[in-house]
Amino acid sequence: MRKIVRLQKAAFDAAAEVAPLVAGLSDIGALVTFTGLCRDEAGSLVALEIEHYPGMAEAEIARVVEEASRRWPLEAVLVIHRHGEIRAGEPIVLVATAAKHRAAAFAGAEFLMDYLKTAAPFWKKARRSDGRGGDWVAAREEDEAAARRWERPRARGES
Amino acid sequence: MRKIVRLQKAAFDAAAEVAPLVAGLSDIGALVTFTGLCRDEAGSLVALEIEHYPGMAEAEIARVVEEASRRWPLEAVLVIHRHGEIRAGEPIVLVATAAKHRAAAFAGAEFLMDYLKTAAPFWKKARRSDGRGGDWVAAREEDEAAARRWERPRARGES
Amino acid sequence: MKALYFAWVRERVGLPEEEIAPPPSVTTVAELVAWLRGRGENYAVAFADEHAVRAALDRRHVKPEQPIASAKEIAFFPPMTGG
Amino acid sequence: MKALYFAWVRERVGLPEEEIAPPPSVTTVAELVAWLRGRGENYAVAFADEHAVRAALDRRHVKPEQPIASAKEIAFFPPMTGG
Repeated sequence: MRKIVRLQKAAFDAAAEVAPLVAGLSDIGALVTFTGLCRDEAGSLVALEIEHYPGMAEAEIARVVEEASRRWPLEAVLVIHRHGEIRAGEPIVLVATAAKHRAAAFAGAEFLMDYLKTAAPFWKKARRSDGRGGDWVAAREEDEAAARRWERPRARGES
Repeated sequence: MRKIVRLQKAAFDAAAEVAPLVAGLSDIGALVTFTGLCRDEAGSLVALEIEHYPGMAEAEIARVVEEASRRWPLEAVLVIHRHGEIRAGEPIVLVATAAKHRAAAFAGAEFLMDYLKTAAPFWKKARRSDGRGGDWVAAREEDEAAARRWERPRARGES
Repeated sequence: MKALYFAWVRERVGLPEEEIAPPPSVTTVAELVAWLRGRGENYAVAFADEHAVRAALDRRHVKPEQPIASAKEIAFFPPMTGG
Repeated sequence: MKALYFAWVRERVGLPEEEIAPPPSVTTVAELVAWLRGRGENYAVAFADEHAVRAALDRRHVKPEQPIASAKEIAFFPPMTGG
């Protein structure tokens, strides 16, 4: 399986990142990409400051990618996660999965996102447009629930 | 909801198509794209010839996009489907969905693909590398099953 | 009314489309298929397997029991394989 | 061993990291948290809610009952909000 994993401060161009992931692979029928973006929350949010745990962040992402490739027949996986300051409208995370059939590509991408949300050591602090000091973004119970659904013995599209 | 739907013979560049879909939308947290590609089936397939029912294809896609936007809070939807000759490795279909949160974007994209596969009037004929006359690609029971799962009263991420 | 044929239905019938004028006794899609089958060997082969051919009336998917009523266009085709 | 603090745990403790030397009686993550709480008001505030703080031992997520054993690095942080 082809694999690209990167943490970085810099913004990224999703298309430019995905192209080399699948270049030359001619037996792929499905390519799913997920881009997570910094919402401006109806104009109230200026930027996010993303803190991470260097070393552990890379290790957790590698572990989750490994687990995804065990569960589904993926031909290529990409994860790029930014840290540092991210302004409203900018991309935060990019996940891409390629497989022969779409069920595996979709399931792999959702699985990766659900685990990145709940297991990868990143924390977001919001900078508000009203000048208020930053508040730490609270974890969402929906994200925990989304991650828990993969604990069932077998999921759709799983081989 | 922003909406782009197109049928065409020409190849497309996924990135160039998706950029205007979300340009200027700053309260989107999730962008999912699905690209369906023509697999070379381990070198045995040269190209697909895709036949469609002009008029009905557009109408069915519009109906499915409408249904997706009723089920999930989508901010933008794109569907591009090619017809005519498509060589191995080339893209056939592009679906993109944007939403505030990822559950809606993922579910919307999967729903659109499952219905395009089973309800949009397109038919694929394979051209093989061994020179054999084209065979019509058979419908997959997995695709029918994938479409049926949306018949349940409510699905994950549905609002 | 206009009849359209796609994919291998088109190949077996030997025509992409034609004008047809079924008798008034033909009121449903299934009856129209039975009537077409009697029009020649090519139709008999194309519609041999009732479950293999789908139909659309005025560009909407329909079941065999659907009344034709005043539809202007009927299309016959195999299960779809788009996407 | 080295202790790391992230996000609001770091802000409340007032340090990103430090060397700590808990007594031998501290054998689990939960016991280490209790011991840290006794080190000062800043720690008491940071670890006030037991359920709000997660821990990693040598960069792997662990539960409070996990033995510390010979771990070289322990990290404390709120529930993650990446992705």
